[in-house]
Amino acid sequence: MSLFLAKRFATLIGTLLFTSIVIFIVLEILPGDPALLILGIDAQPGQLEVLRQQLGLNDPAWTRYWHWVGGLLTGDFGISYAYKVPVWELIGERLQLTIPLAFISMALTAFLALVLGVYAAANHNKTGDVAIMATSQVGISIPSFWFAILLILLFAVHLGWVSAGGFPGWGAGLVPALASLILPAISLAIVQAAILARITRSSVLEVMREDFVRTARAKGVSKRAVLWGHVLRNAMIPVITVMGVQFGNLIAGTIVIEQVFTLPGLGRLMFQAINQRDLELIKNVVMLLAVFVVTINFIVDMLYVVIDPRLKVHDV
Amino acid sequence: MSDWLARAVRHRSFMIGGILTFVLLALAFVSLFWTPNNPYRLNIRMRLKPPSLDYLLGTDAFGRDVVSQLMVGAQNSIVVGVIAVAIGLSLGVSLGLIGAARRGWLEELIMRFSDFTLAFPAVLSAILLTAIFGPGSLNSIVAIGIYNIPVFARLSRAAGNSIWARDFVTASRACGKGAFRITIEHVLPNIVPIIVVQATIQFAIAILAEAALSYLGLGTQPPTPSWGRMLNEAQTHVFTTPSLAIYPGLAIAFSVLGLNLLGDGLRDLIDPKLARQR
Amino acid sequence: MLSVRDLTRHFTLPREGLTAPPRHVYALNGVSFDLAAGRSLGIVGESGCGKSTLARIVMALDKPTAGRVELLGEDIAGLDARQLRARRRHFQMVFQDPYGSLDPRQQVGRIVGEPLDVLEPTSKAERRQRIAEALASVGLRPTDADKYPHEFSGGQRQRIAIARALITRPSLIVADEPVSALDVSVQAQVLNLLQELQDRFGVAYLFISHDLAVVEYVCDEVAVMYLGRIVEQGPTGRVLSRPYHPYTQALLDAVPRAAADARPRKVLQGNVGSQIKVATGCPFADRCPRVEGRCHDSVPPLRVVEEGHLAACHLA
Amino acid sequence: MAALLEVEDLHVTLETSRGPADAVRGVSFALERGETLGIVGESGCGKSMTALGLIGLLPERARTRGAVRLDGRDLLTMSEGELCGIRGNRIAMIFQEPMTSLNPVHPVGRQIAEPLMLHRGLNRAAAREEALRLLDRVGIPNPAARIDAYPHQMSGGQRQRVMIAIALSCNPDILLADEPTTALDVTIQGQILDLIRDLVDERGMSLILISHALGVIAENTRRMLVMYGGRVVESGPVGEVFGRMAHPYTRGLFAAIPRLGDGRARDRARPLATITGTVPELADMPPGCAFAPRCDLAVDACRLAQPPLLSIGHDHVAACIRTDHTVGVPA
Repeated sequence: MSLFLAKRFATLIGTLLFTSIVIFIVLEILPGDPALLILGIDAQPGQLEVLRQQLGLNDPAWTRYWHWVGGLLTGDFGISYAYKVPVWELIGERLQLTIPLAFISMALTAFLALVLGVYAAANHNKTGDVAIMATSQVGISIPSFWFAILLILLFAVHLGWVSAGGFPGWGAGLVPALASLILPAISLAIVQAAILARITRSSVLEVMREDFVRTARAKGVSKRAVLWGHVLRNAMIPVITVMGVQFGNLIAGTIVIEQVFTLPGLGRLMFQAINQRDLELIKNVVMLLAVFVVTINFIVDMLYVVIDPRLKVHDV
Repeated sequence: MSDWLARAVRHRSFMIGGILTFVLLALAFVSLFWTPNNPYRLNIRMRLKPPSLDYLLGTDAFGRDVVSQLMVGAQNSIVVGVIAVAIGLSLGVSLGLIGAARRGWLEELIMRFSDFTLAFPAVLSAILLTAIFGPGSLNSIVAIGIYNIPVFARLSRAAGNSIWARDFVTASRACGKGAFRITIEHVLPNIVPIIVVQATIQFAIAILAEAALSYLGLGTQPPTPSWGRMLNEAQTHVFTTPSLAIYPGLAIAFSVLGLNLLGDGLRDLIDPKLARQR
Repeated sequence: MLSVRDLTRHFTLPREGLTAPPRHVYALNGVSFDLAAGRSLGIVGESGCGKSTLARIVMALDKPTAGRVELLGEDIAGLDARQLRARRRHFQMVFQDPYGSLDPRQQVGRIVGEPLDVLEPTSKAERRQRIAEALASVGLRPTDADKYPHEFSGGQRQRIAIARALITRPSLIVADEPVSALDVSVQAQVLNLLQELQDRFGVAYLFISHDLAVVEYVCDEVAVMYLGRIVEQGPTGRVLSRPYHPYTQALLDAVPRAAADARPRKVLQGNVGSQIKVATGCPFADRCPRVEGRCHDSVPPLRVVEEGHLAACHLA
Repeated sequence: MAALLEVEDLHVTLETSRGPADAVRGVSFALERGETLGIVGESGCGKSMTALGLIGLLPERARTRGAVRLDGRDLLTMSEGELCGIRGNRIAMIFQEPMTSLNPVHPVGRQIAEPLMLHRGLNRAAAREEALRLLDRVGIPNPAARIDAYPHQMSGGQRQRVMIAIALSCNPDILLADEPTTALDVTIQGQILDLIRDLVDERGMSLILISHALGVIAENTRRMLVMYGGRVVESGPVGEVFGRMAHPYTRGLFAAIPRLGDGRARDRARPLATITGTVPELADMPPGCAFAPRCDLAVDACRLAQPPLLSIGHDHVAACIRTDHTVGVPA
C-alpha cells in the first residue's frame, strides 16, 4: 500500500472518530436531557427516570460514548425507542431499498454525465455542446424533489405507466421492485448528472489544452484517438473527486426523494425517527450515512492511485 | 471600466442571469409593501380555484392566493440564502485565509475540518439540528450556513495559497509587512472576484436546500409562505390540481438558474482566460 | 558591507514511508563571501545549485540552518522581527518574473511606495514626491503612478520593480534573474539601467543569474555555485577568461556563441547531481572530465589560486 | 528538383480577446532535403505560430492562408486524416517544455511506441523493441529499466531526450524543434543540441530549429530567418547574415546581447546598445515596416509601406529599404 493511501486511511479513521464524537455531542449532550427530549416537556418525573435508566443516561458521558461506539463495532446498534426493536433490524430492512436506489442513481449519473460531458467537450462550441450546456444549466437549477413531482405528474398521473409511489418489496419480484425505483433514481440522478457533465466537459477541455496533447497530435494521432487514449484518463481525476462528493449528496437526496415517492428507505426511516424523536435511531442512522460517505471518499482516493502513477511512487 | 461594461452587456448568460436575479429581488422587494391579495388569509370557499383576474394563478387548498404566496416566498428564499451565504463566507473565508497565511498544522487542521463538514450535506446536518432544536427557518439557515463554511474555506485557502506563492507577496515581506497586513492588502483583494462568483453559486444552492427542507417540513414553518412548503402542500392535490405543483417549482428553478448564470457570467467577465474554454 | 559566513540551509523532506528516516535537501552547504558597498557580485549556477535559497536567506525571508549573514556589521539572521523590520530599508529585492512580482490590483504608485509603508512612514506629500523620484530614476513618468501594472510591457514592469527596490535608497539590492524573463532587445535596456543606477546611488548588487555573459557585463566579481557550494570565485574578468574549476570551464563552454565559428565543444555528461545526498568528495566529481581518485575522498576547500581568485578543486 | 518543403506566403490569423490578430503575415521559405534552417526572433514574432502552422496544430480558431507544400502537396488544404499520416511520420516536432509535453499517466516506452504502431504498423512487442533501441540512441542510460518509467521519474533533460526519441521514431524527413533547450540548464542545453545535430547528420533529416537565442541558431543551423512582427525581415546563410547583418533589427538584436569576453566587461563608458521601445502587440501592428517605430534609420517611406525583401548578397535578403546604411557599416 502506498504512503498516500496509508495517510488517507488514517484520515478515514480519524474522520469517523470525529464524526461519532460530534454526533454524540449533538444528540446526547446538547439537548441537556435526552429523556426529556424524547418524552416531551409534560412527561412525568417517574417516566423520565425510567427512561434514563433504560437508556443508561445516568452514566457519565464518557461511558455512554464508549458503550455506543463499542456497540457499533460489535454490531450492536441499540434498541429503537419508538419501534422497540433492535435498530439494526430497522436499518437492515431499509437498506435493501436505499442502497440499490443510491447505486442505480449513481450509475445513471455517471453514465449520463460522462457521455454528455465528453461529447460536449469533443464538439466544443458546436451545436451539440451548446445544447448540452444549456440543458445542464437548467438541470442544475431545478430542485430534485420538484423534478420528482413533475415525473409523477407525467408518468403516473397523465400516462399512468407507473404508480405514484410506494415500494412492493423485492419479494414481489425483480421487475416490479425495480420499476418502482426508476422514477426516484432518475429524479436523483438528473441534477447530479447535470453538475457532473459540466465538470467532465471543462476537465476534458482543460486537459485538451495541455502540452502533452499537442505532443500526441504531433505524433499523428487523430483527434478522436487523442481524446480516448490521452485525454480521458487525465481528465478523470477531478471528475471522480466530484463523484465522491456527489455520492454524499445522493445519500442526503434519498431522504427527500423517498419522502416524495413514499418509499420505505433509510431516509424515510430517519425522517420518521425525527418526528418520533427516536434519538437512538437517529444517532445510528446518521453515523451509518457518515460511514457511507467517508468510505466512498476513501474509494475515490484509491481510484486516484490507479489513475495517476505520480501518487504511487512512494511505497511503504 | 467601460470596456468591462461593454463586455458585460454583450455577455449572454450574464445578462439573462442578471435579469432573472433582478426580477427575483424586485418581486421580493415589492411584496414587502404590496401583494395582489393577502397571502395569509384562509378562505375555504375559494379553495383550489383556477386562475382568474383576482387570482392570477389561482388559489391553493386553503384558498390562499398563489401569486401573493410566491412573492412573499421570494423574500423567504432571499433571506435564507443571504444569511446562509454570509455565515459561510465570513467564517469560511477567514479560516481559509488563516490557513493560507499560516500553513503547517493549523492549515492541516482547518482542511481536515472542512473535509469532515463537507461529508455532511446541508440536508443531513439540517435534519440533525431539527432533531434537537425542532424545525424552523433559523435552524435551516444555520445548517446551510455551516455547510457553506468549508466550501468557502477550501476555495479561499487554495486561492490564497496561489497568491502567497507570487513574488509580489515576497516583495511585500521584504518591505517588512506581516502576514496580517499582506493578507488584507494583497491576498484578499486578489481573491475577491472568485469569492463573489462562488457566493452567487452558493446562494443558488442555499435556495435549493431551503426549498428541500421546507418541503420536508423542517424549514420555514406555517403560516410563512415558502416555495418548498407550497410544493409539499401541492403534492396532495397533484391528481386534481397539478398546476399548484408547477408554479413554486418554476419560481425556484428560475431563481436558481438566474443566480447560476450570473455566477458563470461573472467568472467569464473576470477571467477572460476561463471564458474561452466555456 | 555584506558578509556571508558558512551559510548552510537544509530542508527536511516529507517522509517517504512510515519507517523510512526523514531525508533532507542540502540546499546550501557552507557558503561564504563578502560584498563591498557599491560593488556587484554575480552568483552563477544551474537549477538546484542553491542560488535562490541564498537570495532568500540574504533577504531574511528564510532562516539559515547555520551561518551568519552580516549586513552593515550586524547579523540579520539573529534579529527578531521588529529589529529586522528596522533594517529592511537597507536591502531590497528584484525578482525574475515581471508579471508575478507586481500586485495586479494595485496602482503603480502604491506598489512603488510599498516599502515606505512600514520602513519609512512619511507624509502623503513626501510619499508622492519619493514615488515620483523613484519612477523618474528608472525612466518612467510621474503620471505612471496612477496606472495599473497590466498597462505596461514586461520591460517597463521590471523598471517598476526596480523603482520599488530603490525607493528606500538601500545599500544592497538582491536581483534574482532580473532579466531572464525579458526579450533580448529589452534585456539590454534593463541591464544598462542597473549599471546607471549603481553609478548614481552607489547601491551594491547581489546579482543572481544563469547567464554568464550578463554577469560579466554587470558584475565586478562572480561566484560560481554547484550543489550548494561556491566552487570558484573572483574578479569577473579573470574567472571567466581563466577559469580554474572544471565546472566553470564547462559552463563557459556550454554557452552558444553568436559568432559563427563551428568549434567542437566539450559537452558535460550527466545531470546536476542530487541535492538529497551529501557527497563525501567533490560534489562535481560524478560529472568532472578530469576526475581523480582523491576527488571522491575529500571535499576540496575553496582556496586562493591567484590573487583574489579562489577555486575549490584539488587540481587547480 | 523542387524543395522538400516550400512555404509560400503563409498567413496565420488568431482569435484573441481583442479581435483577430495576424500572428504570421506572409512568410515564405524553402527547405531542401538535409538542410538545417534556424528561425530566430523575440516573443510574439510569429516563429512558433509558423511552426505550428506547418503541421496544422494551430489553436482551434486560427485561420491560415498561403501554401505549405511538402513534396509539392499542400498541407494547408489536406484533410485532417491525411495530415495525421504526415505528422509524426514525415514531419516530427519537439517542444519547449519537457516537463509538460509528455503524458503523465503513461510510461515513456508506450509514448515512444505509439507513433511506431500508428505509422509503421508495428505490433506492440515490435514497437517496444524499437522504442528500446531509440531510448538507447538518444542516450538514456539503462533503457531496459527506464522504458517503463513514468515521465515524473525523469529529469528535464531526460524527458527532452524522450521527446526526441518520439520525434525520431518514424524517421521523419523534417524535424521541427521549437525552443528545444530554453527550459533546460546550460550544461544540459549543450547535450540536447549536440544530440539533435548528430541525429540530423546521421539520418539526413532536415531541421527547422526555432530559438530566441542567436547563439543557438548560429551553432546549429546553416541557414536562418530573422522574424519580427510576423514577417521575415532577413534571411540567408548563417555566416552571411551574421557577417553583414543587413536589417537594423538583426543588428540591434545582435548588439543588445552581452557577449562573453568581448573585452567590454565593466566598461561603463560603453553601455550595451539597446533597441528603444518594446515589441509591438499583435493586434496593433503599425502599417509599413513593423520595426519602423523602434528603428533609428526609419524614414517616412518605411512607415507607409511594408518594404519588400531585397537581395543583399548570394541567397541573402532583407526587408529593408535603408540597407545602404547598414551593410558594411560596423555595428
